[in-house]
Amino acid sequence: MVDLEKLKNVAKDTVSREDVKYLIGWRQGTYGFRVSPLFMTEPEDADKLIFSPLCVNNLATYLTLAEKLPVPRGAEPDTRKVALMVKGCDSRAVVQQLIEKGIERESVLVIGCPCQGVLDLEKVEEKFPGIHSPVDVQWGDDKFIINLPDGPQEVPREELLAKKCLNCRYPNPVMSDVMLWEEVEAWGNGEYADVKELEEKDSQARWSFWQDKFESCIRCYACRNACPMCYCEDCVLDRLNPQWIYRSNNISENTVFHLARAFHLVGRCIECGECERVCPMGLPLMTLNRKLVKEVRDKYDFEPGLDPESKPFQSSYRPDDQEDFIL
Amino acid sequence: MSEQYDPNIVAFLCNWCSYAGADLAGTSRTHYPANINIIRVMCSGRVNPLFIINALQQGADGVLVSGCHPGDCHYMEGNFYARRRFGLMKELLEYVGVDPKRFNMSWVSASEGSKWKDVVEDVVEKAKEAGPFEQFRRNKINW
Amino acid sequence: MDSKKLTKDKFGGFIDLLSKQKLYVPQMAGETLRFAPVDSKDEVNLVFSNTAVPPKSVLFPQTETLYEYEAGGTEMIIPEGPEEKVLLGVRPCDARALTIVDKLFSWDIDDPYYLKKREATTIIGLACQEPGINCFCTSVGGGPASTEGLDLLLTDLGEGYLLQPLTEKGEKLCQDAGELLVDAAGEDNQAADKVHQEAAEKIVRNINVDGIPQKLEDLWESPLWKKVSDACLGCGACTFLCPTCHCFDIQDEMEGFEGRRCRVWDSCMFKEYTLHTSGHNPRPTRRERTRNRVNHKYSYFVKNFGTIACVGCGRCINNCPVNIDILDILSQVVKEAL
Amino acid sequence: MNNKPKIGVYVCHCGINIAKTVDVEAVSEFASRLPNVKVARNYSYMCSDPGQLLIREDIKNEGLNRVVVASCSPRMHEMTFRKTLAETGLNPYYLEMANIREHCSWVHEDREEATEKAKKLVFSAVAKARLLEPLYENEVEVEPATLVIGGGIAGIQAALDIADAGFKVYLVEKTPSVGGRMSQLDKTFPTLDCSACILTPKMVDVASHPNIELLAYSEVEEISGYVGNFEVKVRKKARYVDVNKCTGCGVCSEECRLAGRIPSEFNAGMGNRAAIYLPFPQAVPAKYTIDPERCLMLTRGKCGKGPKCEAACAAGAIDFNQKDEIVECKVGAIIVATGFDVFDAAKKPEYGYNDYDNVITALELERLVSASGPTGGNIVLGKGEDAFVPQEVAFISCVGSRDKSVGNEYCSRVCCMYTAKLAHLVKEKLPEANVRVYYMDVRAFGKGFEEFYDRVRREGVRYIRGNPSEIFKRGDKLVIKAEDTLRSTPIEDEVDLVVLAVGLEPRRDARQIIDLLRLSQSADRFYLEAHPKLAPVNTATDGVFLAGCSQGPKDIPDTVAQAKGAASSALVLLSSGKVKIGAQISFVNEATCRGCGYCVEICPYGAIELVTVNRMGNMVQVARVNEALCKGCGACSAGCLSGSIQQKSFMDRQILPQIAVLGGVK
Amino acid sequence: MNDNLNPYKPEIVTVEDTWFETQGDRAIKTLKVVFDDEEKRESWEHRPGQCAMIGVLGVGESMISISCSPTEGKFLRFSVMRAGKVTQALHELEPGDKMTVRGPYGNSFPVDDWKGKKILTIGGGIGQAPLRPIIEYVKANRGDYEDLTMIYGSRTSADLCFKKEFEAMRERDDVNIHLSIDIEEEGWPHYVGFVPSLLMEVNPSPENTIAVTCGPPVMINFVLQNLKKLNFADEQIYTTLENRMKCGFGKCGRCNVGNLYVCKDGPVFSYATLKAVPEAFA
Ligand SMILES: Cc1cc2nc3c(=O)[nH]c(=O)nc-3n(C[C@H](O)[C@H](O)[C@H](O)COP(=O)(O)OP(=O)(O)OC[C@H]3O[C@@H](n4cnc5c(N)ncnc54)[C@H](O)[C@@H]3O)c2cc1C
Ligand SMILES: Cc1cc2nc3c(=O)[nH]c(=O)nc-3n(C[C@H](O)[C@H](O)[C@H](O)COP(=O)(O)OP(=O)(O)OC[C@H]3O[C@@H](n4cnc5c(N)ncnc54)[C@H](O)[C@@H]3O)c2cc1C
Ligand code: SF4
Ligand code: SF4
Ligand code: SF4
Ligand code: SF4
Ligand code: SF4
Ligand code: SF4
Repeated sequence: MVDLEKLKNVAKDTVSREDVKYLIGWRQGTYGFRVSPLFMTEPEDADKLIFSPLCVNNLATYLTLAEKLPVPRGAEPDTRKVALMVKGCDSRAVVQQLIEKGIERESVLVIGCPCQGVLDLEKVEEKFPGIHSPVDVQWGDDKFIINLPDGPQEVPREELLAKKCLNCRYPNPVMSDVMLWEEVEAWGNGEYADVKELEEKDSQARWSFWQDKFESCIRCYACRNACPMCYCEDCVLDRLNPQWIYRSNNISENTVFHLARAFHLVGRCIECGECERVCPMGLPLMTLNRKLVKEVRDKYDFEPGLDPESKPFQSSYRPDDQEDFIL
Repeated sequence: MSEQYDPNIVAFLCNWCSYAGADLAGTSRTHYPANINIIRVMCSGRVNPLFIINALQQGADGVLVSGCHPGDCHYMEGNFYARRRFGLMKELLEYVGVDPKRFNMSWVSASEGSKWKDVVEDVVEKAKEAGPFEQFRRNKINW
Repeated sequence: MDSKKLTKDKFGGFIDLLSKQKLYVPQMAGETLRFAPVDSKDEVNLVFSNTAVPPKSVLFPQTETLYEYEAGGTEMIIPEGPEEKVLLGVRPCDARALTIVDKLFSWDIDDPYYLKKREATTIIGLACQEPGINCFCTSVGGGPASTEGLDLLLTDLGEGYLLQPLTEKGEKLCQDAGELLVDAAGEDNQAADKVHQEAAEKIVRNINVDGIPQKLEDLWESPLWKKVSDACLGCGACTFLCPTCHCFDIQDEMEGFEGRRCRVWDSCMFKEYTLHTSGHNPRPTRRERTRNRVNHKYSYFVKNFGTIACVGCGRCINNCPVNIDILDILSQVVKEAL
Repeated sequence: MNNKPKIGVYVCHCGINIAKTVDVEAVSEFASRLPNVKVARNYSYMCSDPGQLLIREDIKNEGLNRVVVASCSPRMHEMTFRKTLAETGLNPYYLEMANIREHCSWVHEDREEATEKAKKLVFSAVAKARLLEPLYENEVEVEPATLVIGGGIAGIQAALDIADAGFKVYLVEKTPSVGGRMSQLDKTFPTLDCSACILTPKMVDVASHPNIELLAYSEVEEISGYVGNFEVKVRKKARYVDVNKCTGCGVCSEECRLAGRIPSEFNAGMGNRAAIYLPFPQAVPAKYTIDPERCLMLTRGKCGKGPKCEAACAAGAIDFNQKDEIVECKVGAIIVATGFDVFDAAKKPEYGYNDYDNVITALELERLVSASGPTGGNIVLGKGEDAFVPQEVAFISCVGSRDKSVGNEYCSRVCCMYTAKLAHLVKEKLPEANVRVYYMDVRAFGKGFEEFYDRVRREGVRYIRGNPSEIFKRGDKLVIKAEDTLRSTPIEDEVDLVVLAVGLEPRRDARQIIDLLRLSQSADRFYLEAHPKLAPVNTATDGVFLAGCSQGPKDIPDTVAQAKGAASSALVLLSSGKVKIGAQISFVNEATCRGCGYCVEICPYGAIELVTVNRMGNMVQVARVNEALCKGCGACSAGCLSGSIQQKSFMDRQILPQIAVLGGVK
Repeated sequence: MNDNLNPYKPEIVTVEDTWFETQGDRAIKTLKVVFDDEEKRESWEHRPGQCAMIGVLGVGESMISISCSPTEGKFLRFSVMRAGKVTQALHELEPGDKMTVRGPYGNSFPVDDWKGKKILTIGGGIGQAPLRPIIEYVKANRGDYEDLTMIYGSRTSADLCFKKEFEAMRERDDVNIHLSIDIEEEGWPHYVGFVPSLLMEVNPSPENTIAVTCGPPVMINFVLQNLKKLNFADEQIYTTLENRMKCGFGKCGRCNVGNLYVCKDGPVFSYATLKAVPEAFA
């Protein structure tokens, strides 16, 4: 069970360490059910830390998001560690970043938080609209306890569970330096109802489904920026020479953007759901990514972000990879 | 689809097997449809999967990637990478509703001039069935 | 002109009238609500909450062709002038935003693309009754029934709408509507005032903007900026969806031999926005970019145009995936500066 | 690239080969209107002297800086036209070809269709040509020396050939002596010459050859560099015997407290040796070695009241303080001749190799029948009182070969014949014995093989077609359970001795060499050659060659032939003194590379490594291509997500315009 | 729409002459162009320090300083360093080719206000491009100004822009030229070292002098510091700024430093103005 005391103590000790730059955790947001990442540098800040069903953000994104500023001549680059709180899914992002050398093992200190599934923000805001003051939410047995201003409410877990959590198979961090509390039992079975449902439709219906979505994309690239696996210094999709896609917003460029991004995530997407969560236009991006997650898992017997020693999927092959599609 | 429709296919061929196989088809004067337009690369492993989407975007009605049979790659492993990449690219395209007939991959060796002809005929036939590609073709309609 | 009243049974007829021009109303596109042209009149429905994408997307489209040309040619063809349009159901805050954007687009040199569309467009507002939880229009000079930037304001009175014509365009529309409308009675006006007032009272969030421009200037080097931007993902959702954000990029796009130069939305939260080709970036981190965003709205714009470039629609707060809350930032600014 | 592209397009008629189906006039007219095209011409034979002259003149007079030739396949004439360009001083890689013959005029009939397609192909070539960049072929010097790894017959032969040609050879052998498996054999099929008699002189030659530096009892530890310039580190293991002092007299071995108590590897366990030993009498170098894993001094620090060997050695050669030594050398080529291991018969438990003393492997029998073996060539089993001479002898062939259940699908190629050889030798030594061979097929494909097989059968060796299913003991006898598949009758055969014709397997430590040289394995786990037919001694790594059984099972003649092949391949490199490095190779944009190492993993040639660079004060990892190793396949660039590694002449930005054109731009 | 009032629509110009100022990866090429439209050729006016959006249809546009003075004739000159996509395309142009120009944009050096003063220009690398018009302007109106001193440096002698012109100017005795390179080179007769140090070496008197500097950001920073050391008043110092730009007239955002827009309020700024803007030296 969540042990906030322990979390705070660990956090205090961690940020007091000389070799730690800061600790990234979650804190209550400015209103309603929102949370915000907390970059903690002082032990006093520990009181702001929370771990609750609201902590949906995958903080691993920040490991690769930090801009590397030019280091003035003579100065030494800051190589202190970043401490990071992770849920199961988040930890897979860290592992995958390690696999592809996006970060170095010595540069992170992973604080594992076994997780019982987080809330779907949209659903909970719809169920309890118009709440201004920050709301505290806790896990109960198979339910969420929502401490509204006018008293606690209990909601069955399935009703409000985030989409990514409905089928989670790795609620426990797969890698950590400190594990904060006991592991929980996984509940997912790895089947994706949304993907399946779409697969069963005919080609025409699938296209109209996606056309509708891709057309409404505003190409803000929030999905890419929030993705812990999209961290190229200079994304090919932004590049001018060669210019793979134009910046104009239309079905052609938008579709190619999404297909290219989805493809770049083959064997890398760890299903943290951040892209879909942050999309202001509500595109069901996980329904796209999970298709490939599923293919890679079922047909190529590979899952990313589990073993830091493993070979990246995209730079490996097996002589007996499927080839029934080849003429 | 109208009778007139003549599909336009962009093909990426590896230099050592498939391109040579297509050359052999030529030296043997094997006739096949003219809808196929070949881009030569050194190895099927060179074919960036984004080329496929790009070709569709830029007006191709069908795409073909062809390389050496497994184990015969001039560079030993290139076609294995290609196979993995395109297997998944095909799944992806199919999933978003692109007709799978538009995207094909083949193994054609330097000695398989007649197989090359068969592949071309097959691919052209399939593209004809699929009809002109419009779904995310980049054209002025979108401007 | 005095207020008019449109009973709901005449609503269809009113829509018919508006449809003589190209009519835009909030509609679902994909998963979200945005202004889109009406295909079928039955779709028109004004009960929605505010659109995710502000109506700037119609007047300042995300992609806009500046001119077309042929490769190697010297002719530049500018697209045909804009059609006459009506935007129905615009929220007062979004309409106010247009007046802010107007200032920029007519600053010294007129931007013909925007201004001509603006001129050809009639904007019909709908007074808010259910403000969103992060609305704070009343703090920045607006309100749920603000009329700035509108040609006509509608207030839903239940059995019908109260129409307040605000400009010549609005008056003309009312005249054209003729029979469909009746003169509003005194109690109608009072009812509308009540609706407006009730709505205003529902707004919870607020900020005292007095002195903020100066405070921002004083806090230029404050550690505050690092703190409030640490969590920012640089995703740009806050700016793409802001009704007053107006930055764009210009790009050349080719299709074979035919090309066009077009402008597309851009965002100061993107790192490429200020990146020089040499690799030098005057705003190298999210700290500088966040600081620029807030300063632009609450300081620079005030200096250059005498008005805050924020209308309090709350979109940036609603859409920020990491809860970076402009009101929270501003209140910290106020606190720090004390 | 400062210059505006000025392209010349040359459309070839190829007599009527192209002109018959393609309207070449129309194509060149079309080309002349394409962007950046300065001149477009058509001509009857572009590849002819006047054709080439046309191009050269235009380059000179029109200031062309790119050339597109629309003709036959680039596989045919790319070299020709590159030369044409080079002759005018223009970089040869400013050439692009459009294949309008093999891919157009010869395969399409309709003239209009073919013409349209030819136009498209030309346009595509023009689109790419305008973005071509000059490339340069580099040459690197070749270090005139070769490393041979493995001192079996393959390694010995290769080393001798190269040394005889006048180049330095470093021959590294893991065991204390060269000779390999062949030195363990008694006679060799089908000619039955004595193995030692033909091998020993070669071993001696190796040791005394002025160009060969023999590094026995040594292992390669590190190899870096690339073709022509490998840097090698060899660990010379401590023998604890000063080879300069040791005279090879052998008193030490006789005195050793462990004399006769350690199974001898050379005798395949059939005989014993001491802790200080010479593997076999003819060993080269003829120097003793102390087995560090057995010697009491070395394992326990104490040997009775003092090491007896040390006391016995008059030359004072024993040195317990000797240390491993690292020898470094630079070589231009490497030959891998590490040979094979025999199949571990214990993996077929049904044959009872571990359970019964009188089930032995063929290699053990080789030692038994050898005059230099533990029994002096007498076929005697058991020791002392239990010693007996077998009367009923059975061979079982294909043990560990052609057997999916043990993971070896391949045929070991030598077992049939050495079985025949050994059967013959048994017959020769024990004329009364009954010898039979259980077999699946007999493969006697080589020169003189079938004749030899025939002869052995005529000598009375019985061949029974059937795969024994089980061997068990009944009283003193071993019982072989099998089915004679020719007669479809079950057999229970009582015998005294079972000889398992074990197959050949890759070295158990093959991985070590793979990692050192980035070799690949074929499905049978032997080292993979570059091409099974046309480059059977080459590997994917330039400058590394294979010889002998390390590449796959083979007999001695084949081994020697391949060793000579490998030697001559290495000599081609060494004697030319230079290697050309391809120009169309990959390069990395270090500013955008994210250091993920995908390309490193992908490259089949190990041509890419991650290096740390200083990016504005931050140390970051980026990929770097070793130009000498890259073969220009481009697989890396398709795998790079950030598009940072690109293959010259096949860059994304050069291919995308081709796609655009072929995609349907009018 | 009235095309002539469309500020986004450029004019077509023809390249009359081109030459390379420097070679290498980041070569600098000068393009001399004239308007195709005769009316425009006559009516075009610009002042030293202004810039223009120049471009190639199908590729894009870039803001480039007009590197000639209006006194030189009815043409425009641009000196372009190859950096990215557009500048690459500009480098491919040859005499007779067409390109696009719109502008002029930005403010200018108040050269007329400076009459009667000593002029000191301090440039580095491609930064000499906006300074060149001042020199030409002063040369054309030589009698109106006092001393004209030019300090200019680059990494190596091969990276010096407008080298031939300097040689020619040396013949005149009314221009003082000080050149420098960063790294020692054989046969280099002039100063070796960074421009700010050369400035100290030259040690100009602030009296009745206007100092104008342009170059890489680091150089500008040090030059400003050194000018202060030499007792130049803020009002005597001018510089030009550079920021990413797309429109050129204050619409597209991005080029602002604080509330100032480089394209409208700049690119020329007096140090007095800039000092008040914290972002300028961030
Ligand atoms: C029982 C039996 C009987 C046979 N009878 C015949 C016959 O009658 N006629 C015939 O033609 N063929 C016969 N053969 C086949 C013959 O033995 C081979 O063809 C021959 O030995 C192959 O030689 P090689 O040099 O490739 O390998 P090997 O003889 O195995 O030599 C390899 C050498 O490399 C050394 N080595 C291995 N790894 C390393 C390393 N990492 N570093 C340094 N050194 C290393 C080993 O110590 C060894 O000395 C028989 C084989 C067997 C098993
Ligand atoms: C006022 C001013 C005057 C300038 N004068 C000159 C000059 O005289 N000579 C010269 O060589 N360069 C000058 N520059 C810089 C020049 O504009 C850039 O080098 C050029 O835009 C790079 O464009 P690109 O298309 O080649 O680069 P890309 O990287 O392909 O394109 C990026 C786009 O970003 C913008 N951009 C990138 N870097 C800059 C930058 N440093 N400044 C402005 N916009 C940028 C441009 O819009 C450009 O099209 C000047 C810049 C400014 C602001
Ligand atoms: S976040 Fe949503 S709207 Fe933005 S680019 Fe991604 S999918 Fe499109
Ligand atoms: S989309 Fe691809 S290139 Fe772009 S950031 Fe993601 S992984 Fe990198
Ligand atoms: S929406 Fe939030 S995370 Fe995204 S750029 Fe704006 S402030 Fe940053
Ligand atoms: S700054 Fe935020 S609240 Fe203000 S107008 Fe823009 S989106 Fe709305
Ligand atoms: S794959 Fe690309 S990004 Fe990754 S290391 Fe190689 S070159 Fe760099
Ligand atoms: S082109 Fe091929 S050989 Fe060269 S570095 Fe890339 S993967 Fe290796």
